[in-house]
Amino acid sequence: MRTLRGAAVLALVAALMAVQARAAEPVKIGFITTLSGPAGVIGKHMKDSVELALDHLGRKVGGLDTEVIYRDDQRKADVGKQVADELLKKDRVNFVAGIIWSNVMLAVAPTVTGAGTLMVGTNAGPHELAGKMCNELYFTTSWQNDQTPEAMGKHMQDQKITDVYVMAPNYAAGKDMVNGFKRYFKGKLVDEVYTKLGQQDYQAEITALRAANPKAVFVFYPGDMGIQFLKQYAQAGLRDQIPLFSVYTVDETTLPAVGDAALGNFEARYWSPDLKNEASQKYVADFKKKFGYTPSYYGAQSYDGILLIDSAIRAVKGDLGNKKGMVAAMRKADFKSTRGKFTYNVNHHPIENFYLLKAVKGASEVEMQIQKTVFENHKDAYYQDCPMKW
Amino acid sequence: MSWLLVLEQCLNGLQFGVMLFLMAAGLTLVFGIMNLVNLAHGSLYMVGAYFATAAFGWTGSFVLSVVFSLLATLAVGMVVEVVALRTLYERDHLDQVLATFGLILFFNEAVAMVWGRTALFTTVPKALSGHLQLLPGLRYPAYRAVIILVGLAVALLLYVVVSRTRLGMLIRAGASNRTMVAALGVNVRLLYTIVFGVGAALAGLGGLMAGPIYTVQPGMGDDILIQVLVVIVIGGIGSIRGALVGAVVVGMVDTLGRAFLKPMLSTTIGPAAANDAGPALASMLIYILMAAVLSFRPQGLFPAARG
Amino acid sequence: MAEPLLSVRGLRKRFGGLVATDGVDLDVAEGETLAVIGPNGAGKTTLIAQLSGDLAPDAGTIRFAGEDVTALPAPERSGRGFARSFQVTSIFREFSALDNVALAVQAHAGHSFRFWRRAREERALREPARAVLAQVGLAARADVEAGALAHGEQRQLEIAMALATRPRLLLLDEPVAGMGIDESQRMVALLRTLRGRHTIVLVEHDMDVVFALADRISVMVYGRVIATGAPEAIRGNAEVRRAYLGEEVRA
Amino acid sequence: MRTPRTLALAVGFVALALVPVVAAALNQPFYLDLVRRIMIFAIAAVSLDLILGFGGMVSFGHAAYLGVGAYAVAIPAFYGVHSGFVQWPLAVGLSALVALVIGTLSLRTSGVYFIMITLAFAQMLYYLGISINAWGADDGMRLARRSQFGGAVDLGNPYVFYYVVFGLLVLLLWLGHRLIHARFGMVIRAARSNEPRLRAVGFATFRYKLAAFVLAGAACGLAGALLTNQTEYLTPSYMHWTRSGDIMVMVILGGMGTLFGPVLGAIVFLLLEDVLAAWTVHWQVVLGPLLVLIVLYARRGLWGLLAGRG
Repeated sequence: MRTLRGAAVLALVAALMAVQARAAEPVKIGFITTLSGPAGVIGKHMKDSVELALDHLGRKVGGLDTEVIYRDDQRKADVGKQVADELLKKDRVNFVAGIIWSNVMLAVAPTVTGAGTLMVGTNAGPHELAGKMCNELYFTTSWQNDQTPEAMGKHMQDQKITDVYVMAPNYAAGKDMVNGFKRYFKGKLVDEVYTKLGQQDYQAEITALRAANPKAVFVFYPGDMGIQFLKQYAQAGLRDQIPLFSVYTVDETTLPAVGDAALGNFEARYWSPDLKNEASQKYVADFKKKFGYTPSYYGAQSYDGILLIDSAIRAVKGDLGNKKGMVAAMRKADFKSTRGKFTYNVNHHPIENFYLLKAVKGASEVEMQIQKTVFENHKDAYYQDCPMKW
Repeated sequence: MSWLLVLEQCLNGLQFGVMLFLMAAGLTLVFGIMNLVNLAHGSLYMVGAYFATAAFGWTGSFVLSVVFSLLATLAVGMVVEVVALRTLYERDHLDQVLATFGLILFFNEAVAMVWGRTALFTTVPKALSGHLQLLPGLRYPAYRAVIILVGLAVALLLYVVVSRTRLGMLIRAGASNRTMVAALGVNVRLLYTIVFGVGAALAGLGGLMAGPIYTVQPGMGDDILIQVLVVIVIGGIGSIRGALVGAVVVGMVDTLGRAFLKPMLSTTIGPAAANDAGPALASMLIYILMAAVLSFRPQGLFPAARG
Repeated sequence: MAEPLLSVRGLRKRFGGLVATDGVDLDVAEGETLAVIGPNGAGKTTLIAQLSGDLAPDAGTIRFAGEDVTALPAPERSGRGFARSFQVTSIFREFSALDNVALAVQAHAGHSFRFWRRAREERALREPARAVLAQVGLAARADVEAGALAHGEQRQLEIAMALATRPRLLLLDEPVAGMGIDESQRMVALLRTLRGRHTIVLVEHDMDVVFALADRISVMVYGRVIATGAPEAIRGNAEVRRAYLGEEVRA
Repeated sequence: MRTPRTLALAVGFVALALVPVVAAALNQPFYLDLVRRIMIFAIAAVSLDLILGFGGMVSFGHAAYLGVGAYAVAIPAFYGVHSGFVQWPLAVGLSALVALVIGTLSLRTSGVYFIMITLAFAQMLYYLGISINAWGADDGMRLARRSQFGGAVDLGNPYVFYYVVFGLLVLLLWLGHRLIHARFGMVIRAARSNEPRLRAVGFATFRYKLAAFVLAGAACGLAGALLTNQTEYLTPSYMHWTRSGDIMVMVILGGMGTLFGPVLGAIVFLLLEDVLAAWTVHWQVVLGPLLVLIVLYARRGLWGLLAGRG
């Protein structure tokens, strides 16, 4: 056993030396997302946006030759962990980025940071990583899960809306969303209903909802659940009767399938394709030109992720061994983000604006339109649990 | 809760049950006659939904899209039967489960390659988008009412075909004694291909009707497949009658469980606990039902003659 | 007459509308060979299945050695000395002939929750199995895969498996079915050696076999026993001739 | 006929034993992780094969025990109990208990009904898992530390962990080898071959099948405990029905009713997945028909092919 440990130590030392010696070599970024299966559509949005970011940077991130290795996590935590190990130990990437799902992120992020590699999350925002488990090497370009429902809660509170009916799938994120909502919404809740994860038919719940006769409905139904719920809500004739407020339910990945059934829907979000700033407009225009469809926030934050890495490498002048320098640079968020200028909180989560969006009839199809700013420079609720100081 | 609400939830349960029946009928026929466990049945449901959506895009006519989808799914089913499944009839169920599991992977990915992974847009045809006033105080979506009617019509049609026609006689005979049917000089291979195709078309019918209310996307058939398997196991594999009863029972139990379990629990164990236990229990309900049925009747409610 | 070893009263079994056995009464004395004959569909195989415990009767009782065994499942009846052969050859095809018989020995040699010692090296299982194989004339075929044996040999193997459980009562369902003349004669010779040493209930179509082996014969028609008696008496029974033997002759 | 297999076996074991050495020499520690994960699934596959291949019980819910074993490690860890001496026996015992309950109810059925009822139980546990908020629900739980074995064994060391998994796999294969040739194994295999006959010679088959079912569940529970340690994470999706399908595919791909077939199946399936997935996002369109072909033309699995025509 002792000789084995010796061998292990030797191997580690050799690996570290190899990394050191390759400081001037090209930068390698491992990008993990879900590419196969139904959720592969989100992965496609993210991957296409990474490609666009590379185009905008002349295929050189931080001025170095760049190789991005895309890996599929199949939406499984253990597969995500395995591809992360592969990226770290076999491909020896300098950065790992991506990750859609909270559970995959919770398995992957500690693996990456534990190996001394920088991790840039571009979607999942589990509260653990914003609070107790925050890490110097972990950044996110998206948000903490709760921030978005908090924005919706605040908006509805501001509007003095009451008698709200709440629905979400029966799993951890669903309950987190409702908790985030309730952190700012203090009005009367008619009922809280949790449905089966992956449920297809909501007719029974919609029937019960109508019988309860609320003044407003707040839901969280990501992906195909959202498509189904919105269609059935509209088909039940409730669209014109009870206003629907949602988070992570209507976006550019699902809008094409929902169509008119989304009209009039309110969403809260930190970014929308119609956001008026130079970086965002350039991103949206070039994205549509190159890929022929409208980008989503999944894409925008992935695009940002590459730009964040770019800013870090430039700050250390290509010295990829200088992790401290890169972390310091990333904390400045010194790049042209699609959301406009923002700052990082102590826990490496963005302090950013949140907007109220509404689904409206656009030129040819239904699109999301920013109505107003709900939060300016909103911090997540967990940063005080994060022991990091800087 | 008013009795009107209960009635409406029962209609919802019936509608879900009818949807399950359309899938279950084909699956149970194929099992009863060819002794084939076809996990890829959900893929045919998906294919039906995709064909209908695509055809609606080309023609703009709902009726044409229905006809096209039915024929196309029938054709796909027959091709799959001839190419892949025919050799599996004499194999044990394990081989069948595995091979058709492989077909699921193939179909999900093939659909994603052709139509992309983004869910497709479909909606209820204009003529059916309204509501029916069934009773004072009870309005029901027209489209869902149509689903119920179509499902019941199919059930009736299947009953007539199976019990009154020569094809039905062969089907019944085939379910109980395969060699005898062959001895009658019937082209068994062709019979099998046709039956499989019809089963596929029924699944396609389920899929095309589901499209406007659910999501048309790769893998859409997987979850419903598991529920349909529960249906035919509860009903008794190989029995059309069992499929109908099983489907309605499962549809009702699932729907009513989702609708009333939580309110009922909250009166006994309190609202907070009910909020945790209710949804969890509701999602397990049909599996609990199945385990219970099989504990008392290991062959389901209506065991096929072949035992 | 002392109490019979096997005593059946009012045995009834229906399948849907079909009555397979309709109130069957039988008594078999210790050491006796009773043949049950009857046309196809008379309910003979159903009777054997109920006697062996593979089918539960709808009504009636089965008493064995003074004990009511009606409710006992097949394995427990085996433990009390029942053994059977099947109408359609039923063996462990992937195992060697010796394994087949050794399994039968194993069933009656303590429990089988033994996870370590190789069963094929247990002399307590292999030796008796070899002896029984030799008894039925398969000693030379011990290591052949059972599925590869000739049809007649497979039937012999079935008898061997039944004997290996040291039965008091043998239930034989058409032991010579599908055999050639030679094979059939060998089987009859084998069964003849068992007469008297075991109590036997024999279902058989082949009248030569029946008359060669039976001490008494019961005739079943449409689920009922219409006559029971010594072979000569049955041969002479007009009702039996009309219902059964005549038919056989014509066929 | 035996030679190619014996050779393959020897080469295979030496290769598995040498993976860490080679990985260290080539400075490619990733392969340590990859092969370790493969061996963990090999344990699960071998355990399934005990009932599926040898016992003829087609359980479509075997991933349930993977999940139970995983929870048995993660839940104590969540409450601060990191000792493997607690977690691992708990994983084995708890999955045995769950298998006892599921088996008692399921083994009354047979054929497709058995396939479906085992699937149903696994689905129940899956939905239970995603509903329990205290234990992470759908998100699952992170394992703060791998199981601790005092100072004796340090699973944090990838090489040590590798040899622990390797040792357990070899142990399982050895125990399995003894078991299938012992009295118990003869009964189980005979039950697959011809259950009515087995009952007729006097075996009350139910209790033997149930015992095999419980043993298989227990072994798979151990695989679950290893998998959480490997991933340092637990999610209820370990119990999803597609996971049961995957394990079943490994068994049949490798060759059911053999001890080493499932190991080979796990190796080929997971390597194939890794290679194909890196090559195209549409890898399932290749894997699917491949499965069909294997079922149609290589019925005895890859291990059977190694034996050639025999």
